[in-house]
Amino acid sequence: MDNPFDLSSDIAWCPGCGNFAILKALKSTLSELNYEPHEVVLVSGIGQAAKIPHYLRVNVFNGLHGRSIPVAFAVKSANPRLVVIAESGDGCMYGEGGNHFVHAIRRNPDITVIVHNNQVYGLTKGQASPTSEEGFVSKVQTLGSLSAPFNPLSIAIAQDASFVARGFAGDIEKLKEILKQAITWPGFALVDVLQPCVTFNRVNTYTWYRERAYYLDVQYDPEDRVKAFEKSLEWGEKIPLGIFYRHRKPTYQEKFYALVSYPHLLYRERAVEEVLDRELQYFQ
Amino acid sequence: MDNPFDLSSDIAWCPGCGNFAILKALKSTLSELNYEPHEVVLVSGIGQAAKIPHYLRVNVFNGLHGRSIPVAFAVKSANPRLVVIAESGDGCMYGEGGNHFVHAIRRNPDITVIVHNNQVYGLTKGQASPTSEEGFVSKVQTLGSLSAPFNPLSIAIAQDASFVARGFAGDIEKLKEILKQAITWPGFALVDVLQPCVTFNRVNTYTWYRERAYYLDVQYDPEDRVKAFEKSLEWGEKIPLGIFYRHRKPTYQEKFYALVSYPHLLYRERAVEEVLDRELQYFQ
Amino acid sequence: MVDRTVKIGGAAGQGVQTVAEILSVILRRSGYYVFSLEDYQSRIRGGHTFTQIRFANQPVHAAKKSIDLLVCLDSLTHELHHSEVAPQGFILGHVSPQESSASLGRLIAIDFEKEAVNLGDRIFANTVAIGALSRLLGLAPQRVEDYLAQVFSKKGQEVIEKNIAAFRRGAELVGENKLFGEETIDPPENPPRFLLDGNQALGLGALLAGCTFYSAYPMTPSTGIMNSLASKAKEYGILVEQAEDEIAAINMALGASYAGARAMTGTSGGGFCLMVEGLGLAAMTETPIVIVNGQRPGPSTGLPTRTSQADLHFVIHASHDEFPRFVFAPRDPQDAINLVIRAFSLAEQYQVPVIVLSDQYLADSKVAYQDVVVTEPVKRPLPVDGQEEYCRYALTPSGVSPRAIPGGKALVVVDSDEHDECGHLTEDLTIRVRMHEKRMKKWEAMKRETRLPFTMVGRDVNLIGWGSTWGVLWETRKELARKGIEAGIIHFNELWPLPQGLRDILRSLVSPIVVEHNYTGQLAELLEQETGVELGERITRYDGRPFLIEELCARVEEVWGRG
Amino acid sequence: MVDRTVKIGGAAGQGVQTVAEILSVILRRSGYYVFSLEDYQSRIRGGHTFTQIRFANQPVHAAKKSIDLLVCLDSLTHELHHSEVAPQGFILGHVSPQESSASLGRLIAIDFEKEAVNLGDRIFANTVAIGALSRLLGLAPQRVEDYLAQVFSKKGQEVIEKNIAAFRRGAELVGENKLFGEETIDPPENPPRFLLDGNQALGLGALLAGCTFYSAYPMTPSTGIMNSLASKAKEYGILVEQAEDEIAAINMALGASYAGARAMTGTSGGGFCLMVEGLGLAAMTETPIVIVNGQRPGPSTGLPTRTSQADLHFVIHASHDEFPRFVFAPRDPQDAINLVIRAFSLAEQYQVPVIVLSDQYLADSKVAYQDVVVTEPVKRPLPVDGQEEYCRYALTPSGVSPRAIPGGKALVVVDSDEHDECGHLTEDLTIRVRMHEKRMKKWEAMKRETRLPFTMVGRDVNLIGWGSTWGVLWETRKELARKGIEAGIIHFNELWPLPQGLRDILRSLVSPIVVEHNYTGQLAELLEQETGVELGERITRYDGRPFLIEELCARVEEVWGRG
Ligand SMILES: Cc1ncc(C[n+]2csc(CCOP(=O)(O)OP(=O)(O)O)c2C)c(N)n1
Ligand SMILES: Cc1ncc(C[n+]2csc(CCOP(=O)(O)OP(=O)(O)O)c2C)c(N)n1
Ligand code: SF4
Ligand code: SF4
Ligand SMILES: [Mg+2]
Ligand SMILES: [Mg+2]
Repeated sequence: MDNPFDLSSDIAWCPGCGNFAILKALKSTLSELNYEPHEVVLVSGIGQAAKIPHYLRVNVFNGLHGRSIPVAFAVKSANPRLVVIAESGDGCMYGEGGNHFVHAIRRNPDITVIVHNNQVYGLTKGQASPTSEEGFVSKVQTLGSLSAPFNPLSIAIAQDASFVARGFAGDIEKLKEILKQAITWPGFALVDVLQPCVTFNRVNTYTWYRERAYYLDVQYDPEDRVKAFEKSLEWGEKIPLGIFYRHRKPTYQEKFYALVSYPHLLYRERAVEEVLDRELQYFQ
Repeated sequence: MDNPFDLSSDIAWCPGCGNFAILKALKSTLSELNYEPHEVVLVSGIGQAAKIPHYLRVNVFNGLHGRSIPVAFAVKSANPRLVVIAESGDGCMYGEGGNHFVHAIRRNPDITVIVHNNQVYGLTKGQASPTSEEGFVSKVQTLGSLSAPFNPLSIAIAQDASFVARGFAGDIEKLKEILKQAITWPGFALVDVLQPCVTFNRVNTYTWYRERAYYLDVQYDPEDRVKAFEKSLEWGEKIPLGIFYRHRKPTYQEKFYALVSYPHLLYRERAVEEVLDRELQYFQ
Repeated sequence: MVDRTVKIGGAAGQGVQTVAEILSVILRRSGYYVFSLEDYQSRIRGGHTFTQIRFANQPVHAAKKSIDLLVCLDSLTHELHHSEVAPQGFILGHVSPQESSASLGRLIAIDFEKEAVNLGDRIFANTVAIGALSRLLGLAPQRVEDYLAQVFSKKGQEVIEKNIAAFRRGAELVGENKLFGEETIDPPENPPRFLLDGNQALGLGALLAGCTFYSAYPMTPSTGIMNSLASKAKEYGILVEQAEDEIAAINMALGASYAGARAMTGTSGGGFCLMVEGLGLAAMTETPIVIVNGQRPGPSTGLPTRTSQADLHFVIHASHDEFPRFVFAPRDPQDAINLVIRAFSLAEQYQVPVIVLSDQYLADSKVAYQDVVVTEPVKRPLPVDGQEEYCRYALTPSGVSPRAIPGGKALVVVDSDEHDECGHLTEDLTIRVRMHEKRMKKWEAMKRETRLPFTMVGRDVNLIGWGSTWGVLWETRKELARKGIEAGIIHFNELWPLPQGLRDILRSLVSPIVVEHNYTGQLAELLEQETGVELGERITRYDGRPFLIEELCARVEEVWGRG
Repeated sequence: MVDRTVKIGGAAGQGVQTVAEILSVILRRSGYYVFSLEDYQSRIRGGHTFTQIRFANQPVHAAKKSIDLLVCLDSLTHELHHSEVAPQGFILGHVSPQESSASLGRLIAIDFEKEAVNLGDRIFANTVAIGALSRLLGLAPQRVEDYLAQVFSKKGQEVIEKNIAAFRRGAELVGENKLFGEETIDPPENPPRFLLDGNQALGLGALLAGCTFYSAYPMTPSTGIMNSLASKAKEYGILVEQAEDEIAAINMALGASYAGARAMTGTSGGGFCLMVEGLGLAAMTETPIVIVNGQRPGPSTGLPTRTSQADLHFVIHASHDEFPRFVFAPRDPQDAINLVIRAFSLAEQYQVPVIVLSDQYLADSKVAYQDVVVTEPVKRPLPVDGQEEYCRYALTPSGVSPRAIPGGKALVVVDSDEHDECGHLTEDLTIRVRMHEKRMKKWEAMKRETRLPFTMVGRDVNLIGWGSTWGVLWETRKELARKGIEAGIIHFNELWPLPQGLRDILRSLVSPIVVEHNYTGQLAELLEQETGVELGERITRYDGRPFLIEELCARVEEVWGRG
């Protein structure tokens, strides 16, 4: 069966890059969820990862570096029937876009945020990203990075994000499963995907991840916030993958649309004269 | 004894505002720590709280809304002998400045961040701030705020901030104790101060806080990150005060200055010709 | 003819604005035209604030310097403003001991607070003041009492009654004093029916234009627009989102617009700075958006609660590289309604950003109108329901491509990178050239779109201005006429692209003087640059306060006398 | 006279830049002057990228269109560029099957990779190419081998030996072919000693100026400045901090400057947008800062790796309200060193922001110099060690106040709000006026500070330009001279405030043509606006590539022919 999300394009990624696996997983996920391309909006920023929307058949808003989340929030709010995904790199989402990441969680919009976390700035040629390990050396971090890494899962859990997961580009099948749950989850869903960058990250390679990664087992209870937090701190010898935390609560869109009697924010015929007459009474 | 930090000024705060207590506590703290005014730099943003540097005798950088932390980081880095405090409101630090808050923690600069957390935007007349409770009603949040509050302590702990505390403007003595520890702490120290806004916040009043606030007791172990996280989630019936978390680790400035052989970034006589000669060899 | 000015002053938090608002409405309901001006500091309590209300039995559009009645809610007000009171005027309220002998006007010392306390609570002080000034102004007591009952209706009968008592007590204290002596109070034939300020008008314009999404971060003087739309959120299904910062605000608005909502954002200079990258995104993705920038004095934080017109050059050139945009600046609240509607229409017609320059003076000044007229049609080119092979940036002779929104059959692909006709990222430099020319091409039609300035050529001198100064130019013109000087007015509310045909207008002007709230004379520079006509004289003000009629008049006379 | 161009093309990641860099150094060491140009896409692997190296036995300052030697690391290079090869030229490397017959130049098909694999590893492919082209260019093998040994010295003897073998194999494959036939290779008397690009020069200038703090967020084409300073961090004790975003970057730089460091930041258009609020903060607090904006085509993300000169108007007017600033645009790497030093001096002397406009063309182009001359003195007004009653904004006739830094006796109080002389927030509007005038007053002296353009008036035609186009104007002038057309050059590297006395220069020019990498002709507009002199013709390019000599020459001839 043809995947309706397939698009033939000149893909600008390096051969062997983890991004290919994420693209593949995403396309399969969307198609297996029986969405149609025109129902889906993919919002991205700038970076290597952020080019992904150009490689599949969907609606695309490829905006500014760091700013995909506010756009995604608004698209979903304006037209809640759309399936909205914000997808970009770790620099884009957690660096330049850090403030939006943190505050969007507070709103709990019904969007999925997929982060290609290669622990490096790929497109700008290898500087440390927020998730790079302390000591990471690059042409800018000549003394080694002096900063501790940003832990996206801990921060998301600290903000009580509705759905928090980690995937690995080295395992497409499991990634698909996680993506399926994330995209169908009603509320803010974060999927941080460990994505080897074969060109600039010589530390966190496929092998490095493979040696450490394991999946949370069935006993693990993703509803316990403190446990989830504790789990999210595990990084180094062992790196857990899977769904860390889940907390179903009303989404922003559910709350807003319960309060107003319109189903969306799209064009409405409004008789100007009538509205004017009604409104002018407040200025009398 | 006269406090050398005293300054007579026309204070623009509302009578009864919690800001006065914070000002008082800060001045006493600095004087009791035997600092001299010229050793201290107070960096602030914009808002009611952010006016504080104009009310005491210190060096002042009253910068942009939301941007006090990057300035404080750089001041401390340029001249590590200065005592550097970034101080502002909850909107300034956690809203507009949220990205700097999150990323500064990763650097662990030796600065103290004091937040006047009145859970509201005071200066702009009463809109919800990031820390306002969900449902908070204002002229902008006419439907009640649809967002969950930002939990600064949880986020700081999630990032492994070096020192994380909460004070209350209703208890100057205890606040002073916390401030003393924070300011002398080597590394990033956050003091979130519950500060009643008598004009715009009719929910979180002195009484409201007093009925709920209690101090962490001596048994409490501020070195346990997961416990600290769990504690930081406590909010509602009971609100803990005190030092939630402490983790001594090398500061940014310690790390940087250990790597270079200069004690600061201030003016150095450099013979241009000599440097030029040395450097031009790389372009041969 | 009645034409009087009341100034009410006090500390922030004392209720200056409440008293002023009640008075303005009562004056309007009594048949007077009103123009009110707010002056306040960037603090919540204390300091000094005042509102100045001019009322007359014909339309008024600006404030006067000379005051007929100064209402002092504190003695600082007396101290600061007593010298502005006209010889036949009154000073009412808390008297400053140092100044009382020197005061020009007749003094009626009343301790509003003491009176209120006598009536049971300090809270009634403002109503005592209203009582006193209503009597002095000869306003019908019944009308005021009815209005007070309406204002306090939600607080219950007891509160209403106590306020009425306070009101009566205030009136009583004034005794037989009257501001109007021989003067006939002659309400106009067509009395004003509406009273609204710039921010309310900007909000109303957006509402009428069908705006359903407003994202912003609070910032004086534009927060009022957000308040205005938020007060309608439930009724009209408008999403008003307070963003975490201005960057999020503009990106949200663009996302909403992309998805098919009519979206707007509003801010002031510092916040606009943060939106500059988003402005370029709007241009590159050709996503319609309306951005209100409420000007205040800078640089940087500057004077947050004062007025300014110093962002013109900035907004015209904001963001890197080049792209077409519209810049409008409403002349008053009535104009603001229409210009915002027009902003939405043109933003969608040309798929470009439209910047509306407001300022604190426009935002906070209330003007009374006999009628509020919406002349601007709400035009909304319906998005096309593209086919599968839809291309968002299809090349067309006008540079404007048919626009679809996501959700229909067409896939809508937009990109901040240079892109091909279908919106996909490209590094093909031939396509780049075509796309850049496509965007720039819109300029030609846009240039024909902007309207010529309000033009009334004067024989002796010609005042050129833009935005919120229209009213004071208009009033100054009348004032000058009284002195035998025939002044013209050339006033711009559409500034960019500069309308065609200006050179002929400007060349013909005798003694042109450009009047602006900035230091360098930005409109003057712009006009000289674009038309090559030297405009010579400038009158500028940059202390954060608006021009007042007498003052502007005197400065025009001075400049003209020199010339 | 030798004057040849080599173009090396391939996919990103194939090593085009490595080959080019090695070749450039060897050419320089062989006594040639070099000018190289980089053209790459916004991707890391694949696509197409090339470097073009012109070398000659006299200084060269721009690139030619016509190529003498095309080195194809892949066959796409052949396909795309074969038509640019001069009739006597060579095409070396991977041949495109479709194009090979149509190629103009002489073909030497070599499969570098296959040869490398034969030698043990694909990795030697680039060295094979270097061997081949060195032989074709007649470069002394020993010199090349020595340099290769130096380049690979850290990788051990084996790697060196294998590379030398690869090099020899490449040379062997070329056989007796030679690019230089009759031509005498005549190295100049004063051979070039240094080779550096714009970003390296900007970094070196900052280092020489005593910069100790550089905060930035990576952004093409300015990341190289950060790399340059970071490579010196340890040795010179420079703090190079990668900020979380550009807003943090500029605020950090301002904090460091306030505390007494010489601080700089660098970015490109979109990042500069985010710094605009900080720019105003610099102005209001009067904190010195140098900001490099490396231009690339927009709007928005645009073409991240291409060149542009379209941010001039933007940076001149960026940020709300009005304040003085300097805007410079270096003409080449040598000039960049001096202008950055000057930027630091003037930023501190006037306590204003200085913006340096670079672009991708300047940033990435390498130029060889016989000598690198630092003509600009490093001026650093030492901060005053204020007394206790020190006031940061003391009013002075020049508008510049004595500056202290914190840590000494003086308390240094700075504020983004309007403030009094001591830096404390004020709402006193009289003080506001004085402070605003104080800041604006600096403008008068600043206007006398900026230097006149490089001026060489031509009899027939006069080319006006700014920034990185200096070299191509210079070369075009020579080319035109050969055709009997005497062209002049008026070239600006100091743009704002526009230097005094321009009107006379511009008025005197025969056939002025303004040459710019943008759409509307921003310098032309600026000059016309400020001087009132009509400059008529414009030659613009906005596809993201720089002007090449022949091309510009032809366009000048065309315009001139018309006129
Ligand atoms: C405002 C702004 N600043 C900087 C850049 C330059 N830039 C483009 S991509 C990128 C980093 C990309 O890193 P990441 O988001 O991790 O994506 P990756 O390339 O690693 O997939 C940067 C800094 C930009 N486009 N816009
Ligand atoms: C870029 C920018 N956006 C908005 C503002 C307007 N503004 C000033 S203070 C403030 C909020 C203040 O809230 P908070 O930081 O909590 O301080 P508080 O007044 O409550 O002490 C805002 C939004 C500004 N000055 N700059
Ligand atoms: S640079 Fe890294 S992240 Fe980017 S495409 Fe190449 S391997 Fe992937
Ligand atoms: S508005 Fe609130 S926070 Fe501000 S001074 Fe008044 S009481 Fe304090
Ligand atoms: Mg990355
Ligand atoms: Mg607050």
